[in-house]
Amino acid sequence: MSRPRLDASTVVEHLDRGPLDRVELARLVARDIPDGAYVNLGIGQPTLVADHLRPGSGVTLHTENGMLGMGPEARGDEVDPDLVNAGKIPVTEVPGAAYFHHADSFAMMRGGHLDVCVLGAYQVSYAGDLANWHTGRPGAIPAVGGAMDLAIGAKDVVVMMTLFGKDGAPKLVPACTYPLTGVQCVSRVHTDVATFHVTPAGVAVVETFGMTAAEILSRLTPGD
Amino acid sequence: MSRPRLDASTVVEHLDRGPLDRVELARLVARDIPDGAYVNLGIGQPTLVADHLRPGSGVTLHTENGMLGMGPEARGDEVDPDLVNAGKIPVTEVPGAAYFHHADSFAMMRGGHLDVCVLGAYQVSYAGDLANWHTGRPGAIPAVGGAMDLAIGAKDVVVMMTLFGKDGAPKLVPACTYPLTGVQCVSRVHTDVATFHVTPAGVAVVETFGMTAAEILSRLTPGD
Amino acid sequence: MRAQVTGDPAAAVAEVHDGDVVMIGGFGDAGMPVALIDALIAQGATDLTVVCNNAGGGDHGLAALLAARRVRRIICSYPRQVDSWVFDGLYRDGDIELELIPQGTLAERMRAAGAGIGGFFCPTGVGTPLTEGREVREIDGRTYVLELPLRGDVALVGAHRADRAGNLVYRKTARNFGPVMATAAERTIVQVSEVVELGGIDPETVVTPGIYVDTILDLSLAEAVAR
Amino acid sequence: MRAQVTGDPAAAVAEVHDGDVVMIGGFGDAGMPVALIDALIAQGATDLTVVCNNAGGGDHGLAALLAARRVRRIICSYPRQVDSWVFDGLYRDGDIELELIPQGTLAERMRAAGAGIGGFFCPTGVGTPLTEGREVREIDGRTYVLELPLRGDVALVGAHRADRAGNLVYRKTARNFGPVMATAAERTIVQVSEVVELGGIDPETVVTPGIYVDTILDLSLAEAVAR
Repeated sequence: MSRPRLDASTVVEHLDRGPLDRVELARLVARDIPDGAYVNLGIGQPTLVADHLRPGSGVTLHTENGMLGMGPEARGDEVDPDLVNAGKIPVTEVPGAAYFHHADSFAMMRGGHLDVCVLGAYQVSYAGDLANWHTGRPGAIPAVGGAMDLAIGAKDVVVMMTLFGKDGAPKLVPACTYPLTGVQCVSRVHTDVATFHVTPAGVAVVETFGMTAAEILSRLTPGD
Repeated sequence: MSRPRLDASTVVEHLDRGPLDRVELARLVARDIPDGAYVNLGIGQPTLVADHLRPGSGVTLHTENGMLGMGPEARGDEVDPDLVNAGKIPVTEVPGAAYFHHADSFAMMRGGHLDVCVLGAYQVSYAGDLANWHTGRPGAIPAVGGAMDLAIGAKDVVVMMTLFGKDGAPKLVPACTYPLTGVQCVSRVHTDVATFHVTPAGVAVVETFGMTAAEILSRLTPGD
Repeated sequence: MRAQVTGDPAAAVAEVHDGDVVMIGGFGDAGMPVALIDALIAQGATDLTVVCNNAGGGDHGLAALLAARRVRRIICSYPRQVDSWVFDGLYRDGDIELELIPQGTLAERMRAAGAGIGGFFCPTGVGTPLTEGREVREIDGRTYVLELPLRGDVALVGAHRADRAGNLVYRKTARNFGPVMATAAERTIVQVSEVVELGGIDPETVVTPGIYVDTILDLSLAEAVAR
Repeated sequence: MRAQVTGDPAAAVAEVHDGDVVMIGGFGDAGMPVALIDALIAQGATDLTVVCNNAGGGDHGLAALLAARRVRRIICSYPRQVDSWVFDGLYRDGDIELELIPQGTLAERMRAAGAGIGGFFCPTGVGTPLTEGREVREIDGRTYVLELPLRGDVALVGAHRADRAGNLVYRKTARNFGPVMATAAERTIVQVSEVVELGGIDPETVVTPGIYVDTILDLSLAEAVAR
């Protein structure tokens, strides 16, 4: 598999600032979602993206437990135990919503009808392989949910993560060491310090935050 | 394949009368449909069976174009072009009806959820093979509709036909010469002169009308 | 992307191309999108493959499309009707190809296309001429034939009502193939008697979610335009 | 055969047997048929295989069934939750078997069982540990894995309302697995908040047609009995 590729002709470096915080990252991901798109936001950090969709963007949120037109998290009297998102958190419905059962919901996902899904990740490989469901650690109880269906189903699979783990290890890797969720499925990786596009030729850095593309590349491939 | 078998211990011969007419045949088929059954009645003669279901029997009629709880043919103001049966004839709905789309309707059929379907036939073999969709004649335009789905789907596939064609040829045959609709799928054959059960051992005559079982058998197997 | 609403039948079908696979809803006349078919005839796309349960009746709708000689091949379960004289004539003259598929397999192959299923083992038609020469497999003591997804470039669907999110409800047995075709085609064009505001369709009762709908021809607008 | 209505939870689950495959609806607590599960615990059937998206949370419903040690094996997509301590403990102690299936494949395998499909080629999980060693096939340039139907002896489903024909409607995302499990099980037992007369549910809005329903526990009757 090819190394991460630096396409200097298109990279935009934001060096007058530090890395993106979680909110800024969510805002950036939201910015790249086209108006009118049908979008699934994964459990956890991707959920934050919903707060940054432009009102009037016409983006429709899908939740895999059977709904299009999901609204914000439910508060107070809005809480209805029959209306939850994929993380089992009470949510609301927007006008124009639709409910459907699980086989229909996953037919929609598997059939390639969602425009975008945003997922967290443990690792993404240069080829766009995704690992986000299982650490593989002994004693860890595995749980996959809808992660594999989203990974192979959405037209655009967007990953949101920090580029480096707490131990400094890159999460964008030549080959995933964690158990895979999907093969060659990721199209875009948004991280705190850089945005990458996954192309058939490899991974291209397209935007950086607080670091130069050269610095990022050298930290990603320290052995070179 | 075994010859039609005559089980003399169970056959009931009605010799004080002639063959069943179409209405009597429909009544007989209706008599054998259990209370509460979900039933699909094929296009043509089988449709007559509906008129003879006992009120209060709780039988629910299915039509493969997407409905359970089909009522009688629509008359006058009842006619609604959006509410037709499998023969495209305007029908009515009964209280407790349900509509569904074609994939769901045929999932119901293929999945073995219908208790009974009643079909016409060109031929039925001793093994229960059914031929009812195509004469195979040169120039004939073939059309299969839902016949093959019903043949393999319903728990009980009941055939309704005259036992002999206009030319006197038996329609219950050692092997179908017409193109097959389904293999070993028929469980019961109701004809104007006899009722047959199809068992793994062959075909058993269980009731006759206006002819003895022996006469029927000799007409079915003239060469013996 | 969000469905577009138009009152102009010509605009609704503008993007149908020569050689397209066009799925057309309806069971007989129930659910047949006649306004869209008429617009397609006027639009002129030809060399089409049509997927429809029937092959048209009388001289209207699908029969008119066939009569205009725009259809090279038809994939259906039941072409023969008392009033299918247009199809019958073309077929007998060798002017149209016919692929006959059992009705449930037709529906399920389209469902598979919409649901991202690569193929499925189906018990229907095993041992009959309609599955001759195809791959079979015994699973759990029963014999099945492998069926592949059936995809469309365009679906023309007749529904009852839409909301502005593209959610659809149908009427009675006019529902039939519309919902499954909407999932199986690259682009789904629907005709409805009216388009209501968001919130005008109970989310519990939506049959086709808006995600499957690209263009909606609002017949109430079309009539206003025509007047 | 027509659905039977009862107000007696014990009667509703009387025919669940040791060793049965029991499908249990719900996504977390939404749609979980707690009254039926409680009745099943009281009934005593054991050595069960449970099919459910989750493995129970807190100490109620499915978690209580697990705690009562009635479940030998669970087939699910997402056992791990913040409050799945009952399952976690059993699993770590080796007291329950776990078969993990991607959520959509779980749903589709049940749909296949209900729809008479012998198997299907699915793109989900290809190249991952969850499909290791399984039959794969390339179709039209994409790789798929063969998935087989998943059948149940019994399904326990939580719906919202039934009519006397057994037609069901659900509420919001509590719909989830109920409709597909109802098709996949030999016997489907449903709990609803009320049973209405024939005609009380609009035929256009039925989600699960009565043909899939065998027994209905009417919770409004059950409460009356309890009082």
